[in-house]
Amino acid sequence: MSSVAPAAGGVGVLPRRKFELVLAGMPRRRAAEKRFRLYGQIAIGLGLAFLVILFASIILNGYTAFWQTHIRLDVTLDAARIDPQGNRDPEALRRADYNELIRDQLRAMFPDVSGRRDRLALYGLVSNGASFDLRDRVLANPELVGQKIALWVPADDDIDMLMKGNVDRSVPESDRRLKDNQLAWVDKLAAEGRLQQRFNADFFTRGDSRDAELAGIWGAAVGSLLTLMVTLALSFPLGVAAAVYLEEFAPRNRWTDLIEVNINNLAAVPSIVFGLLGLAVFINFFGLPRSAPLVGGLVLTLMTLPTIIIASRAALKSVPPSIREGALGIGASPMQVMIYHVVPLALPGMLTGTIIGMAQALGETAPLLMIGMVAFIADIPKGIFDPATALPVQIYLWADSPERAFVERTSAAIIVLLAFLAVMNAVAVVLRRRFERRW
Amino acid sequence: MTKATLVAAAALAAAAVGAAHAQSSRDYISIVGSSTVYPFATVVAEQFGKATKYKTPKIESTGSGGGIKLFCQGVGVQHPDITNSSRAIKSSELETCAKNGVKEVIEIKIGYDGLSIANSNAAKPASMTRKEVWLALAKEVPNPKGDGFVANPYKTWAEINPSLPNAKIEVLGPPPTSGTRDAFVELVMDEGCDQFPTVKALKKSDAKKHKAVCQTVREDGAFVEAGENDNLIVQKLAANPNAFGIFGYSFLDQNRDKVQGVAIEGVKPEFDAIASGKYPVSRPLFFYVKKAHVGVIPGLKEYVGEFVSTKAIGDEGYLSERGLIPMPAEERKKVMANAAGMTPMMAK
Amino acid sequence: MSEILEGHTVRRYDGELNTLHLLVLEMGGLVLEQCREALEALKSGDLETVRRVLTRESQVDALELKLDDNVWWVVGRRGPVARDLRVVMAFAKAVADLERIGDEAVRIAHTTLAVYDDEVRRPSRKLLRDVQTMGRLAVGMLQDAVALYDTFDLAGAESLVQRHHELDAEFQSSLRRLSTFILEDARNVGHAINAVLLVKALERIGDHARNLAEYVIYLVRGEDVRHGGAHPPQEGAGGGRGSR
Amino acid sequence: MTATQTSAVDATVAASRVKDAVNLSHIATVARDVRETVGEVRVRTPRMRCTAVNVYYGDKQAIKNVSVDVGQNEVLAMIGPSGCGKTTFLRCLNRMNDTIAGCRVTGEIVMDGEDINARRIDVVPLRARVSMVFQKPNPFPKSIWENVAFGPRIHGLAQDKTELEEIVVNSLKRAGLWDEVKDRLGDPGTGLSGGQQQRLCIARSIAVQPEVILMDEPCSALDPISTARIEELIDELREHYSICIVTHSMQQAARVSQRTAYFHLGDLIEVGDTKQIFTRPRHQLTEDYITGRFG
Repeated sequence: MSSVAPAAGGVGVLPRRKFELVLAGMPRRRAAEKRFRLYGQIAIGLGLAFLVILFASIILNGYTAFWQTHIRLDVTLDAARIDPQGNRDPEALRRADYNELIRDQLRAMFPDVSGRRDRLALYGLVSNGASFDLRDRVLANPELVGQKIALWVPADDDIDMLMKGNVDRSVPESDRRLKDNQLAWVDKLAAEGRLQQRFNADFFTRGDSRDAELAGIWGAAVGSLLTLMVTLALSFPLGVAAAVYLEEFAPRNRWTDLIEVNINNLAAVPSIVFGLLGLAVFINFFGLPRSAPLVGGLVLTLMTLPTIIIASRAALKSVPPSIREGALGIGASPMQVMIYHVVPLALPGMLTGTIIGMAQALGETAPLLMIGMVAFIADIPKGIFDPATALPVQIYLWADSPERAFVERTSAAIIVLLAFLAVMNAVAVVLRRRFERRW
Repeated sequence: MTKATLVAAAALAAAAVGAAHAQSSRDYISIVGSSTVYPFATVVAEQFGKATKYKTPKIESTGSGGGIKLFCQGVGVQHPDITNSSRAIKSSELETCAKNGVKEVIEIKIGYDGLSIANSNAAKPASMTRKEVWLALAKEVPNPKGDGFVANPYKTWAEINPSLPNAKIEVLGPPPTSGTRDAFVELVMDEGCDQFPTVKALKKSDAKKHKAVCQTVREDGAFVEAGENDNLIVQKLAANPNAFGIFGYSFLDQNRDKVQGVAIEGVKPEFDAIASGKYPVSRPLFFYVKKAHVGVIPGLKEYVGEFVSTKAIGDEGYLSERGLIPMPAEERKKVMANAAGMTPMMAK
Repeated sequence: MSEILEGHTVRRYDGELNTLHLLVLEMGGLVLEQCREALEALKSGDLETVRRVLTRESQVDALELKLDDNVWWVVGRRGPVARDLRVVMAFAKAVADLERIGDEAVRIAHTTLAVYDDEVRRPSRKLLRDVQTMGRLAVGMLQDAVALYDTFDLAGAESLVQRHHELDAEFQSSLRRLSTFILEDARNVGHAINAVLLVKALERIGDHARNLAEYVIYLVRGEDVRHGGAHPPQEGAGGGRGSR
Repeated sequence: MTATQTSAVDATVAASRVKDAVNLSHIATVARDVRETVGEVRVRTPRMRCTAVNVYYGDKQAIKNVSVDVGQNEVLAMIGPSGCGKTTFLRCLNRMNDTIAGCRVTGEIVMDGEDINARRIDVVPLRARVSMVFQKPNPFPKSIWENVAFGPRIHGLAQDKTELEEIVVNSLKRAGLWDEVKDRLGDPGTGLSGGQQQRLCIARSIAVQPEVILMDEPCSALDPISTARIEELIDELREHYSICIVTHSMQQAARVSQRTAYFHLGDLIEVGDTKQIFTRPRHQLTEDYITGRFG
């Protein structure tokens, strides 16, 4: 061999020199590597920061809504006034004027208040719902008539805001919703221990109300639940069936291509279009009731179907063909292959797609607008035909309400919606785990 | 798996049949219409639902036009019983109604809504005229130095009127889809522009041009469309003392600790001033009842009764707490009689 | 090199077979040289040549070991089948035969020593004439056989197999002549025995040469023609199942 | 000796063999514009008899006029370079090609006097008779028990649980897997080693009690020891079944099969006794292929 030994591969660079070249390039490469990693970290950091800010602001704004200021009233349930017949007839008890009882008690507590305007201001300390609370309590337990009971009633939303520190006492009286005399009464009540922040159970058990202190999320939550149940019951079997047919059985021709293109396009159609479709088809043509979870579910089914079909098809595609062949090879019919092997294997993926679709549906307001689910509905829906609203719609409606107290309700409702989503995702994860462990 | 699917399908089919059945009767009142009336109607509905044995009515906020359209689609349980409106029904709409079988419609006026221009409490109280507001916000204004129209040259309020603050013109207002915007255009812009004789003259010669000049809002950043959420405008005003905002009276009323109303033609947007009609930027609010549904939908008559009761729309009624400006006692009496008798409108 | 060994996708395989082939040829050449020189020495009585034959025997042995080693490695590494299998097997068998031929050459050399060491009597020309005739025949066959490994000439191989009969006949007549010779003069017994050993060795060389030719036939045609080609019973023609 | 001479010799030999084969076989090879198959395509006791089978993928012809028998209790190995069509042909034997869009099979594949390639034949019972084992071990991601029980269950082979258990146990035993898995029948089949998985797949095939087992390179993903076990298993299974095996390993074909078929570009070039194919192939292409001279 000559004195110049060719380098490996015979490129003509001396091994020694080659190594030096590599070494010389290393700092640059390392720096580039580091930079690349840094970009990623920055991106993640930014994303996290925004998320934290969003969550923090929502939670900070909303957590106070889980407490509500209550006022303790000692109400004498004068039998002569609420049950003059003395037979505890529920109908009579129902019709009695409990408002008057509460007003009497308020007057008794502040005997020096006079004048119609001031009296009205005094009555305004307690919520409009107080008398109904009292009525419900008496109806539930007629034995109470004639007794003097201590009653915690929700305070008016303005008082609640004051107690939560959202009212600035330093601004001139004319610019405040709470006048000086009201502040004085509140201070007196507070000093007597008659004002208390209590857990706001109403928020989780009641339907919508125009009085912020009485407004609850339960109606919307039930509406969302019913709607999603309809959506799930329809879109999952339909989506999976469509996906299985398209992926496994449909012949490849112009028609199936057309269907495929259309499904993919449908996934990108703005959701309001589905609302219009739902209005035209389900309400105007089939005559289904407006504002019903059934129609909402149908419309959201239309909206989520493409998502589920696409995800399910992807899941089916990812099942190795060897499994199909294995089953076919010992004489399973195509349907048996599907049912025993392919679908169970694709199920986790299908579930993921479904949950994504459901989550999307849960957050959707636009299509519901067209079919009348964006509405003030105070009663809790009892079935899929009752008028109902949904969580995001409730948020939208509250965000638009003039009363100050609805600001925190809005954030609280968002928290509930997020919790809903978190629970759904958790369920999805659990389901997926279970199915994956089984096979 | 397949079995479950079949069961689900069967259940849904059964449900759909049940739905058709359920539709043949409806035990709650269905209300649609204006977003301005919505906050008042919902309060009445809630009160009604709690105090009576009837279900709480369902209220959709569809906008006045959308509400009337739905309302006029026909008679039957699938159609709404009541539509709220922040303006009087048009005769063309009544004709559509009649064509669809909605022959008898009861009009009920419930009070007034004041539209307020407001700025932050931190700023000095302001007073302006509708003419000045128009000059500040119109896209084209009459040429101050001669004939014709020029693109709005005013950058600060002081350029329009030296007594106004020497601050950049910045007004936050609702988008064109909003009823508040309609009212603002109708009650402020149209009125303001007609105070120029040249513009007023246009009304006769070139109605289209007149409408464009009066109603087109400038797009150079002085007017900011702040979205439908009026609470957002209030927050933005509190943060920026130089800005003015446009929203309904009820929002001003609820946020007096943050914002103050601007006096229009010297009158501040106060309850009494609006009720007495002194405050110029106010409009009447209505709802319309389908007479054919009275007696069919349970509680419809009672709901109307609740709405027109003194405890609701009276001077100290609970709706006034919510920012509704009550009618004078005379007018209210007439409305109550009208409601009690369920007297349909005469075709105009 | 021969086309019969080449054309593998794995070129190195070609090389390995060619190496084997060269070694076989080399060994063939060496063995042929041994036989020639042994005969030459017998004829001339040149003890120097005899010694050369004896010392070269170790080279033959070394070549045998080397060749066997190569064969094992090719079999182990390549798992030859079909023609390659036949080539390798033919070579492996040829090696054994060549080695035996080498042994016979050595045997001839030893006998030569015995013949010429006897100071009492010089061997008679007559006695050795038969040996020389057979020697020419056997070495000729061997030469042809070795040449076959260069050409893989099927016809040549088949004729070579036939030529074995000639050698056989010659061997038989040699034996007859030798026995006559002994009967003539009992003193010739010692030399006659040597002569018998020599012709026997030459007969063996011819046998091995025939084997070499038969391997070539097998290699080329895939047919075993040994022992008349009757064995083993041919399988195939649809009747081969169940042979495992 | 030159190449021309060599091939001339080969050709002569081949020609004479073909003549023999034609005389011996019941039906002469059907030749159109394609090559004639060298060797004996027919056997005395056929299990399946393929005649003039053509396979097309769209316009492309993948199998050209192939005729061959699969003998009773015989292992038929199919060898040939990649893309030669051996797997395609194998998949004709239980109509697995039906699952491939655009694939068309013509010709006759007779089993028990019935043309299984006829359209009217239901592939499901066919595949219960002619089952298949694949290149990559593909146990179902279920328990070992479920893997084996699947076939008998869908075909309704067992009347009750005991019978099913018997089938499963027997299949596992026959596949030589029983001792290794008897204590963990509930474990997932995918948790087994590669060789065990393939034997599980074979057990799964056996469980439907087929008559013919098709194996598509069953050992290509396995280590030598697993391969050896499978080969041994194939040899044992031959007692009860006819087996067709596609393999890329010539050694394996030589080890496990009684007859070997060599495919080349869709043609069946040569069929014959495995011993003959691997010592004295008659066709130059066969020889070149098995000695590693192309492909």
